[in-house]
Amino acid sequence: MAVFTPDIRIQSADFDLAAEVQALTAGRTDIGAVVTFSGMCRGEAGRLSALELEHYPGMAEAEISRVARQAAERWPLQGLTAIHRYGRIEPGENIVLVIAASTHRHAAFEAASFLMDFLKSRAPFWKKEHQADGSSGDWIDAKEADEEALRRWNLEAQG
Amino acid sequence: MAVFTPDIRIQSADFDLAAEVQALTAGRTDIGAVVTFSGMCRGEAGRLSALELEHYPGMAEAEISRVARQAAERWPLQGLTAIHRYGRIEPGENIVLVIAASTHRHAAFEAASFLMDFLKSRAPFWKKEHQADGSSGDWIDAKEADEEALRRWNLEAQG
Amino acid sequence: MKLVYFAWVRERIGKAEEEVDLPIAVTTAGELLHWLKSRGEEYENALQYPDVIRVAINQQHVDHAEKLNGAREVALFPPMTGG
Amino acid sequence: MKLVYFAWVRERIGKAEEEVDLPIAVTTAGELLHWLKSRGEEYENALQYPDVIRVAINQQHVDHAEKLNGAREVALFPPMTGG
Repeated sequence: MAVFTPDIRIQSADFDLAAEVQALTAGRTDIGAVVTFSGMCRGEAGRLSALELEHYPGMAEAEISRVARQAAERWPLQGLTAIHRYGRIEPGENIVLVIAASTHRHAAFEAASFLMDFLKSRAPFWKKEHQADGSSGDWIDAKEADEEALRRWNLEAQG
Repeated sequence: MAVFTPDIRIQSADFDLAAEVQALTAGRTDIGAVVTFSGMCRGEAGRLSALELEHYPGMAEAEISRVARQAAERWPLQGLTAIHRYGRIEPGENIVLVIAASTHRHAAFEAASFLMDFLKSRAPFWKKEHQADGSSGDWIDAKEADEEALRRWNLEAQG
Repeated sequence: MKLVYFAWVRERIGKAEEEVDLPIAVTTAGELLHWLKSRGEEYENALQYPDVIRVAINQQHVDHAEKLNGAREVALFPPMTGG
Repeated sequence: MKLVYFAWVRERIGKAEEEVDLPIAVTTAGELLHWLKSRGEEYENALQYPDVIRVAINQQHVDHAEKLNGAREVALFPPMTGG
Protein backbone atom coordinates (compact mmCIF):
# COMPACT_ATOMS: atom_id res chain seq x y z
CA MET A 1 0.00 0.00 0.00
CA ALA A 2 2.74 2.45 0.95
CA VAL A 3 4.45 4.01 -2.05
CA PHE A 4 7.15 5.69 0.00
CA THR A 5 9.85 4.71 2.44
CA PRO A 6 9.47 6.17 5.93
CA ASP A 7 12.30 8.58 6.77
CA ILE A 8 13.83 7.37 10.05
CA ARG A 9 16.81 9.06 11.68
CA ILE A 10 18.63 8.54 14.98
CA GLN A 11 20.94 11.45 15.70
CA SER A 12 22.47 13.52 18.47
CA ALA A 13 21.90 16.79 16.58
CA ASP A 14 18.70 18.82 16.91
CA PHE A 15 16.14 18.84 14.08
CA ASP A 16 14.21 21.60 12.33
CA LEU A 17 10.45 21.04 12.42
CA ALA A 18 9.69 23.40 9.53
CA ALA A 19 12.41 21.95 7.29
CA GLU A 20 11.15 18.41 7.91
CA VAL A 21 7.55 19.33 7.10
CA GLN A 22 8.80 21.10 3.95
CA ALA A 23 10.74 18.02 2.91
CA LEU A 24 7.55 15.95 3.03
CA THR A 25 5.19 18.43 1.38
CA ALA A 26 7.12 20.80 -0.91
CA GLY A 27 5.81 20.85 -4.47
CA ARG A 28 3.00 18.42 -3.69
CA THR A 29 -0.70 19.11 -4.13
CA ASP A 30 -2.00 15.70 -3.04
CA ILE A 31 -1.44 16.02 0.72
CA GLY A 32 -4.38 17.33 2.72
CA ALA A 33 -3.21 16.83 6.29
CA VAL A 34 0.12 16.94 8.11
CA VAL A 35 0.34 16.07 11.79
CA THR A 36 3.56 16.64 13.70
CA PHE A 37 4.51 15.57 17.19
CA SER A 38 7.46 17.18 18.94
CA GLY A 39 8.57 15.74 22.26
CA MET A 40 10.66 18.02 24.45
CA CYS A 41 12.74 17.63 27.59
CA ARG A 42 10.91 19.00 30.62
CA GLY A 43 12.81 20.64 33.45
CA GLU A 44 10.49 19.30 36.18
CA ALA A 45 10.26 22.74 37.80
CA GLY A 46 14.03 23.21 37.94
CA ARG A 47 14.83 19.78 39.38
CA LEU A 48 16.57 18.54 36.20
CA SER A 49 19.63 19.93 34.46
CA ALA A 50 19.39 17.47 31.57
CA LEU A 51 18.33 14.05 30.35
CA GLU A 52 20.89 11.58 29.03
CA LEU A 53 19.44 9.42 26.27
CA GLU A 54 21.14 6.10 25.66
CA HIS A 55 20.19 3.98 22.67
CA TYR A 56 21.02 0.69 20.98
CA PRO A 57 22.63 1.70 17.67
CA GLY A 58 21.42 -0.35 14.76
CA MET A 59 18.47 -1.85 16.59
CA ALA A 60 16.92 1.60 17.15
CA GLU A 61 16.85 2.40 13.42
CA ALA A 62 15.72 -1.12 12.51
CA GLU A 63 12.87 -1.27 15.03
CA ILE A 64 11.51 2.20 14.27
CA SER A 65 11.72 1.51 10.52
CA ARG A 66 9.86 -1.77 10.97
CA VAL A 67 7.03 -0.18 12.92
CA ALA A 68 6.90 2.84 10.60
CA ARG A 69 6.33 0.43 7.70
CA GLN A 70 3.49 -1.17 9.69
CA ALA A 71 1.96 2.29 10.11
CA ALA A 72 2.30 2.98 6.38
CA GLU A 73 0.40 -0.21 5.62
CA ARG A 74 -2.27 0.38 8.23
CA TRP A 75 -3.17 3.97 7.29
CA PRO A 76 -3.33 5.68 3.89
CA LEU A 77 -0.20 7.83 4.33
CA GLN A 78 1.80 9.87 1.86
CA GLY A 79 4.78 10.45 4.09
CA LEU A 80 6.12 9.48 7.51
CA THR A 81 9.17 10.85 9.31
CA ALA A 82 10.59 9.94 12.71
CA ILE A 83 13.70 11.54 14.21
CA HIS A 84 14.89 10.47 17.66
CA ARG A 85 17.83 12.17 19.36
CA TYR A 86 20.30 10.60 21.78
CA GLY A 87 22.92 12.01 24.12
CA ARG A 88 22.58 14.89 26.56
CA ILE A 89 19.42 16.95 26.10
CA GLU A 90 18.56 19.96 28.25
CA PRO A 91 15.15 21.19 29.40
CA GLY A 92 13.28 22.88 26.56
CA GLU A 93 15.25 21.02 23.88
CA ASN A 94 13.73 18.63 21.36
CA ILE A 95 13.92 14.87 21.94
CA VAL A 96 11.76 13.36 19.23
CA LEU A 97 9.84 14.34 16.11
CA VAL A 98 7.17 12.38 14.25
CA ILE A 99 5.45 13.66 11.11
CA ALA A 100 2.62 11.92 9.29
CA ALA A 101 1.19 13.21 5.99
CA SER A 102 -2.05 11.95 4.50
CA THR A 103 -5.04 12.87 2.39
CA HIS A 104 -7.17 12.41 5.50
CA ARG A 105 -6.76 14.04 8.89
CA HIS A 106 -7.68 11.04 11.01
CA ALA A 107 -5.09 8.84 9.26
CA ALA A 108 -2.40 11.45 9.94
CA PHE A 109 -3.42 11.85 13.62
CA GLU A 110 -3.61 8.11 14.24
CA ALA A 111 -0.37 7.19 12.50
CA ALA A 112 1.57 9.85 14.42
CA SER A 113 -0.04 8.85 17.73
CA PHE A 114 0.63 5.15 17.08
CA LEU A 115 4.28 5.75 16.24
CA MET A 116 4.75 7.84 19.39
CA ASP A 117 3.17 5.13 21.55
CA PHE A 118 5.58 2.66 20.02
CA LEU A 119 8.60 4.91 20.56
CA LYS A 120 7.70 5.39 24.23
CA SER A 121 7.93 1.77 25.23
CA ARG A 122 9.38 -0.33 22.38
CA ALA A 123 12.14 1.66 20.71
CA PRO A 124 15.49 0.84 22.42
CA PHE A 125 16.12 4.16 24.17
CA TRP A 126 16.64 4.79 27.87
CA LYS A 127 16.49 8.10 29.72
CA LYS A 128 18.62 9.01 32.71
CA GLU A 129 18.07 12.15 34.73
CA HIS A 130 20.81 14.63 35.58
CA GLN A 131 19.80 16.52 38.71
CA ALA A 132 20.20 20.29 38.78
CA ASP A 133 21.75 20.06 42.26
CA GLY A 134 24.57 17.91 40.84
CA SER A 135 23.50 14.74 42.66
CA SER A 136 23.43 11.52 40.69
CA GLY A 137 20.15 11.02 38.89
CA ASP A 138 18.11 7.90 38.27
CA TRP A 139 17.10 6.05 35.17
CA ILE A 140 13.50 6.88 34.35
CA ASP A 141 11.12 3.98 34.99
CA ALA A 142 8.89 2.66 32.24
CA LYS A 143 5.23 3.55 32.81
CA GLU A 144 2.37 1.07 32.81
CA ALA A 145 0.24 3.79 31.15
CA ASP A 146 2.61 3.69 28.16
CA GLU A 147 2.22 -0.08 27.88
CA GLU A 148 -1.54 0.35 27.94
CA ALA A 149 -1.38 3.07 25.30
CA LEU A 150 0.50 0.69 23.05
CA ARG A 151 -1.93 -2.19 23.62
CA ARG A 152 -4.86 -0.23 22.20
CA TRP A 153 -3.25 -0.45 18.72
CA ASN A 154 -3.14 -4.28 18.77
CA LEU A 155 0.42 -4.15 17.56
CA GLU A 156 1.63 -7.14 15.57
CA ALA A 157 3.87 -9.55 17.43
CA GLN A 158 7.51 -8.58 17.67
CA GLY A 159 10.15 -10.11 15.45
CA MET B 1 -8.19 24.83 34.72
CA ALA B 2 -6.67 26.63 31.72
CA VAL B 3 -4.17 29.31 32.70
CA PHE B 4 -3.84 30.68 29.19
CA THR B 5 -6.06 32.15 26.52
CA PRO B 6 -6.21 30.14 23.30
CA ASP B 7 -4.73 32.07 20.38
CA ILE B 8 -7.40 32.14 17.64
CA ARG B 9 -6.89 33.94 14.33
CA ILE B 10 -8.97 34.19 11.16
CA GLN B 11 -6.91 35.66 8.33
CA SER B 12 -6.41 35.64 4.57
CA ALA B 13 -2.60 35.60 4.90
CA ASP B 14 -0.59 32.40 5.13
CA PHE B 15 0.90 31.33 8.47
CA ASP B 16 4.34 30.08 9.51
CA LEU B 17 4.22 26.73 11.31
CA ALA B 18 7.66 27.06 12.89
CA ALA B 19 7.03 30.61 14.12
CA GLU B 20 3.73 29.57 15.70
CA VAL B 21 5.30 26.61 17.51
CA GLN B 22 8.10 28.91 18.69
CA ALA B 23 5.57 31.41 20.00
CA LEU B 24 4.01 28.69 22.19
CA THR B 25 7.19 27.05 23.42
CA ALA B 26 10.10 29.53 23.38
CA GLY B 27 11.82 29.88 26.75
CA ARG B 28 9.60 27.27 28.39
CA THR B 29 10.80 24.08 30.04
CA ASP B 30 7.43 22.77 31.22
CA ILE B 31 6.03 21.63 27.85
CA GLY B 32 6.66 17.99 26.97
CA ALA B 33 4.54 17.54 23.86
CA VAL B 34 3.50 19.72 20.94
CA VAL B 35 1.11 18.42 18.31
CA THR B 36 0.46 20.44 15.16
CA PHE B 37 -2.11 19.88 12.45
CA SER B 38 -1.73 21.61 9.09
CA GLY B 39 -4.57 21.31 6.61
CA MET B 40 -3.69 22.01 2.98
CA CYS B 41 -5.62 22.56 -0.24
CA ARG B 42 -5.50 19.46 -2.44
CA GLY B 43 -5.44 19.77 -6.23
CA GLU B 44 -7.57 16.66 -6.79
CA ALA B 45 -5.17 15.40 -9.48
CA GLY B 46 -5.20 18.66 -11.42
CA ARG B 47 -8.99 19.14 -11.43
CA LEU B 48 -8.91 22.17 -9.12
CA SER B 49 -7.24 25.53 -9.64
CA ALA B 50 -8.18 26.80 -6.17
CA LEU B 51 -10.61 26.73 -3.28
CA GLU B 52 -12.52 29.84 -2.28
CA LEU B 53 -13.13 29.95 1.47
CA GLU B 54 -16.02 32.07 2.66
CA HIS B 55 -16.54 32.74 6.36
CA TYR B 56 -18.83 34.54 8.77
CA PRO B 57 -16.66 37.31 10.26
CA GLY B 58 -17.12 37.69 13.98
CA MET B 59 -18.95 34.41 14.45
CA ALA B 60 -15.93 32.43 13.18
CA GLU B 61 -13.61 33.91 15.82
CA ALA B 62 -16.24 33.65 18.55
CA GLU B 63 -17.16 30.01 17.84
CA ILE B 64 -13.58 28.78 17.52
CA SER B 65 -12.60 30.64 20.70
CA ARG B 66 -15.53 29.13 22.57
CA VAL B 67 -14.65 25.58 21.57
CA ALA B 68 -10.92 26.17 22.14
CA ARG B 69 -11.76 27.17 25.72
CA GLN B 70 -13.76 23.93 26.06
CA ALA B 71 -10.68 22.00 24.90
CA ALA B 72 -8.49 23.87 27.39
CA GLU B 73 -10.82 22.81 30.20
CA ARG B 74 -11.14 19.22 29.02
CA TRP B 75 -7.42 18.46 28.60
CA PRO B 76 -4.39 19.61 30.64
CA LEU B 77 -3.01 21.99 28.01
CA GLN B 78 -0.32 24.65 28.21
CA GLY B 79 -1.08 26.29 24.89
CA LEU B 80 -3.58 26.11 22.05
CA THR B 81 -3.44 27.94 18.72
CA ALA B 82 -5.87 27.84 15.81
CA ILE B 83 -5.43 29.81 12.60
CA HIS B 84 -7.99 29.49 9.81
CA ARG B 85 -7.52 31.21 6.47
CA TYR B 86 -10.22 32.55 4.16
CA GLY B 87 -10.26 33.74 0.55
CA ARG B 88 -8.68 32.09 -2.48
CA ILE B 89 -6.30 29.25 -1.63
CA GLU B 90 -4.44 27.26 -4.27
CA PRO B 91 -3.45 23.58 -4.24
CA GLY B 92 -0.52 22.95 -1.91
CA GLU B 93 -1.25 26.07 0.15
CA ASN B 94 -2.15 26.03 3.84
CA ILE B 95 -5.79 26.35 4.93
CA VAL B 96 -5.74 25.72 8.65
CA LEU B 97 -3.30 25.25 11.53
CA VAL B 98 -3.99 23.87 15.01
CA ILE B 99 -1.30 23.54 17.68
CA ALA B 100 -1.77 21.96 21.10
CA ALA B 101 0.96 21.97 23.76
CA SER B 102 0.81 19.85 26.89
CA THR B 103 2.86 17.98 29.45
CA HIS B 104 1.33 14.78 28.09
CA ARG B 105 1.29 13.53 24.53
CA HIS B 106 -2.22 12.09 24.54
CA ALA B 107 -3.71 15.37 25.76
CA ALA B 108 -1.95 17.23 22.95
CA PHE B 109 -3.06 14.70 20.31
CA GLU B 110 -6.65 14.63 21.51
CA ALA B 111 -7.08 18.38 21.87
CA ALA B 112 -5.72 19.02 18.37
CA SER B 113 -7.88 16.25 16.88
CA PHE B 114 -10.98 17.51 18.72
CA LEU B 115 -10.47 21.09 17.55
CA MET B 116 -10.00 19.93 13.94
CA ASP B 117 -13.20 17.85 14.07
CA PHE B 118 -15.01 20.93 15.33
CA LEU B 119 -13.53 23.18 12.63
CA LYS B 120 -14.60 20.74 9.90
CA SER B 121 -18.30 20.87 10.59
CA ARG B 122 -19.12 23.59 13.11
CA ALA B 123 -16.92 26.60 12.38
CA PRO B 124 -18.73 28.93 9.96
CA PHE B 125 -16.58 28.42 6.85
CA TRP B 126 -17.67 27.22 3.42
CA LYS B 127 -15.49 25.96 0.59
CA LYS B 128 -16.18 26.46 -3.10
CA GLU B 129 -14.15 24.78 -5.82
CA HIS B 130 -12.60 26.63 -8.75
CA GLN B 131 -12.14 24.18 -11.61
CA ALA B 132 -8.84 24.13 -13.45
CA ASP B 133 -10.70 24.08 -16.80
CA GLY B 134 -12.33 27.42 -15.96
CA SER B 135 -15.83 26.00 -15.58
CA SER B 136 -17.86 27.10 -12.59
CA GLY B 137 -17.18 24.95 -9.53
CA ASP B 138 -19.52 23.74 -6.82
CA TRP B 139 -19.73 24.34 -3.11
CA ILE B 140 -18.25 21.39 -1.27
CA ASP B 141 -20.87 19.28 0.51
CA ALA B 142 -20.63 18.60 4.22
CA LYS B 143 -19.70 14.97 4.94
CA GLU B 144 -21.60 12.68 7.27
CA ALA B 145 -18.23 11.22 8.32
CA ASP B 146 -17.28 14.65 9.69
CA GLU B 147 -20.50 14.79 11.71
CA GLU B 148 -19.75 11.36 13.11
CA ALA B 149 -16.18 12.36 13.95
CA LEU B 150 -17.54 15.27 15.95
CA ARG B 151 -20.12 13.16 17.80
CA ARG B 152 -17.43 10.94 19.32
CA TRP B 153 -16.31 13.90 21.48
CA ASN B 154 -19.78 14.37 23.05
CA LEU B 155 -19.50 18.07 22.44
CA GLU B 156 -21.43 20.31 24.80
CA ALA B 157 -24.62 21.79 23.42
CA GLN B 158 -24.21 24.86 21.23
CA GLY B 159 -24.86 28.35 22.50
CA MET C 1 -34.04 42.64 11.68
CA LYS C 2 -30.83 42.13 9.75
CA LEU C 3 -30.58 38.87 7.79
CA VAL C 4 -27.20 37.68 6.49
CA TYR C 5 -26.61 34.86 4.04
CA PHE C 6 -23.55 32.76 3.25
CA ALA C 7 -22.27 30.37 0.57
CA TRP C 8 -24.96 28.94 -1.73
CA VAL C 9 -27.75 30.44 0.36
CA ARG C 10 -26.25 33.87 -0.43
CA GLU C 11 -25.75 33.01 -4.10
CA ARG C 12 -29.28 31.69 -4.59
CA ILE C 13 -30.99 34.55 -2.78
CA GLY C 14 -28.77 36.92 -4.72
CA LYS C 15 -27.68 39.14 -1.85
CA ALA C 16 -25.39 38.91 1.17
CA GLU C 17 -27.71 40.70 3.60
CA GLU C 18 -30.92 42.64 3.95
CA GLU C 19 -33.16 44.31 6.53
CA VAL C 20 -36.62 42.78 6.95
CA ASP C 21 -39.72 43.57 8.99
CA LEU C 22 -41.05 40.33 10.37
CA PRO C 23 -44.77 39.58 10.64
CA ILE C 24 -45.74 39.23 14.30
CA ALA C 25 -46.55 35.52 13.75
CA VAL C 26 -42.90 34.73 12.95
CA THR C 27 -41.28 33.99 16.31
CA THR C 28 -38.77 31.12 15.76
CA ALA C 29 -35.87 30.45 13.40
CA GLY C 30 -37.94 27.73 11.68
CA GLU C 31 -40.87 30.10 11.17
CA LEU C 32 -38.47 32.66 9.71
CA LEU C 33 -37.27 30.10 7.13
CA HIS C 34 -40.86 29.22 6.24
CA TRP C 35 -41.84 32.87 5.85
CA LEU C 36 -38.76 33.73 3.76
CA LYS C 37 -39.51 30.85 1.35
CA SER C 38 -42.75 32.58 0.41
CA ARG C 39 -40.99 35.81 -0.58
CA GLY C 40 -40.09 34.82 -4.15
CA GLU C 41 -38.48 32.32 -6.47
CA GLU C 42 -34.89 33.04 -5.31
CA TYR C 43 -35.85 32.39 -1.67
CA GLU C 44 -37.83 29.28 -2.62
CA ASN C 45 -34.73 28.09 -4.49
CA ALA C 46 -32.33 28.80 -1.60
CA LEU C 47 -34.55 27.42 1.17
CA GLN C 48 -36.16 24.52 -0.70
CA TYR C 49 -34.97 22.04 1.97
CA PRO C 50 -35.22 24.04 5.22
CA ASP C 51 -33.91 21.13 7.28
CA VAL C 52 -30.39 21.49 5.85
CA ILE C 53 -30.23 25.24 6.48
CA ARG C 54 -28.24 26.22 9.57
CA VAL C 55 -29.29 29.29 11.54
CA ALA C 56 -27.28 31.60 13.78
CA ILE C 57 -28.93 34.21 15.98
CA ASN C 58 -26.62 37.06 16.95
CA GLN C 59 -23.72 34.88 15.72
CA GLN C 60 -24.68 31.86 17.83
CA HIS C 61 -25.61 28.64 16.12
CA VAL C 62 -29.16 27.62 17.17
CA ASP C 63 -31.84 25.02 16.54
CA HIS C 64 -34.74 25.88 14.28
CA ALA C 65 -36.99 25.88 17.32
CA GLU C 66 -35.07 28.78 18.89
CA LYS C 67 -37.03 31.99 19.50
CA LEU C 68 -35.88 35.04 17.56
CA ASN C 69 -36.74 37.36 20.45
CA GLY C 70 -36.06 40.51 18.49
CA ALA C 71 -32.59 39.37 17.45
CA ARG C 72 -30.28 41.97 15.96
CA GLU C 73 -28.79 39.68 13.31
CA VAL C 74 -29.95 36.31 11.99
CA ALA C 75 -27.73 34.33 9.60
CA LEU C 76 -28.76 31.52 7.26
CA PHE C 77 -26.20 29.24 5.67
CA PRO C 78 -25.50 25.69 4.49
CA PRO C 79 -23.77 23.09 6.69
CA MET C 80 -20.23 24.29 7.39
CA THR C 81 -17.25 22.88 5.53
CA GLY C 82 -14.24 24.42 7.24
CA GLY C 83 -10.94 22.94 8.31
CA MET D 1 28.65 -15.05 21.76
CA LYS D 2 28.68 -11.26 22.12
CA LEU D 3 26.59 -9.87 24.96
CA VAL D 4 25.71 -6.14 25.05
CA TYR D 5 24.18 -4.27 27.96
CA PHE D 6 22.32 -0.98 28.15
CA ALA D 7 21.21 1.57 30.75
CA TRP D 8 21.17 0.32 34.35
CA VAL D 9 21.92 -3.25 33.27
CA ARG D 10 25.18 -1.93 31.76
CA GLU D 11 25.93 0.21 34.82
CA ARG D 12 25.35 -2.61 37.32
CA ILE D 13 27.30 -5.22 35.37
CA GLY D 14 30.03 -2.63 34.92
CA LYS D 15 30.69 -3.11 31.23
CA ALA D 16 28.94 -2.34 27.94
CA GLU D 17 29.74 -5.65 26.25
CA GLU D 18 31.65 -8.89 26.54
CA GLU D 19 32.27 -12.18 24.75
CA VAL D 20 31.08 -15.31 26.57
CA ASP D 21 31.25 -19.06 25.93
CA LEU D 22 27.88 -20.52 26.84
CA PRO D 23 27.48 -23.90 28.54
CA ILE D 24 25.70 -26.30 26.22
CA ALA D 25 22.69 -26.42 28.57
CA VAL D 26 21.94 -22.70 27.98
CA THR D 27 19.67 -22.65 24.94
CA THR D 28 17.08 -19.87 25.53
CA ALA D 29 17.19 -16.18 26.44
CA GLY D 30 15.71 -17.03 29.85
CA GLU D 31 18.35 -19.65 30.52
CA LEU D 32 21.03 -17.13 29.55
CA LEU D 33 19.71 -14.68 32.16
CA HIS D 34 19.68 -17.41 34.80
CA TRP D 35 23.23 -18.50 33.96
CA LEU D 36 24.58 -14.93 33.93
CA LYS D 37 23.10 -14.26 37.38
CA SER D 38 25.41 -16.94 38.78
CA ARG D 39 28.55 -15.27 37.43
CA GLY D 40 29.09 -12.81 40.28
CA GLU D 41 27.68 -10.11 42.49
CA GLU D 42 27.46 -7.48 39.74
CA TYR D 43 25.42 -9.84 37.54
CA GLU D 44 23.24 -10.86 40.48
CA ASN D 45 22.64 -7.18 41.13
CA ALA D 46 21.79 -6.35 37.51
CA LEU D 47 19.59 -9.38 36.87
CA GLN D 48 17.95 -9.72 40.28
CA TYR D 49 14.47 -9.56 38.73
CA PRO D 50 14.90 -11.39 35.43
CA ASP D 51 11.25 -10.81 34.44
CA VAL D 52 11.81 -7.09 33.91
CA ILE D 53 14.88 -7.59 31.72
CA ARG D 54 14.24 -7.25 27.99
CA VAL D 55 16.24 -9.34 25.55
CA ALA D 56 17.13 -8.74 21.92
CA ILE D 57 18.70 -11.44 19.76
CA ASN D 58 20.58 -10.07 16.77
CA GLN D 59 18.88 -6.71 17.45
CA GLN D 60 15.36 -8.18 17.49
CA HIS D 61 13.28 -7.95 20.63
CA VAL D 62 12.31 -11.48 21.77
CA ASP D 63 10.52 -13.37 24.56
CA HIS D 64 12.58 -15.06 27.24
CA ALA D 65 11.51 -18.41 25.79
CA GLU D 66 13.23 -17.65 22.47
CA LYS D 67 16.06 -20.01 21.44
CA LEU D 68 19.50 -18.44 21.19
CA ASN D 69 20.41 -20.71 18.26
CA GLY D 70 24.01 -19.59 18.14
CA ALA D 71 23.08 -15.89 17.96
CA ARG D 72 25.82 -13.44 17.00
CA GLU D 73 24.73 -10.71 19.45
CA VAL D 74 22.42 -10.84 22.45
CA ALA D 75 21.42 -7.62 24.24
CA LEU D 76 20.02 -7.24 27.76
CA PHE D 77 18.38 -4.04 28.89
CA PRO D 78 15.63 -2.54 31.07
CA PRO D 79 12.18 -1.66 29.70
CA MET D 80 12.57 1.06 27.10
CA THR D 81 11.78 4.70 27.90
CA GLY D 82 12.10 6.48 24.57
CA GLY D 83 9.97 9.14 22.92
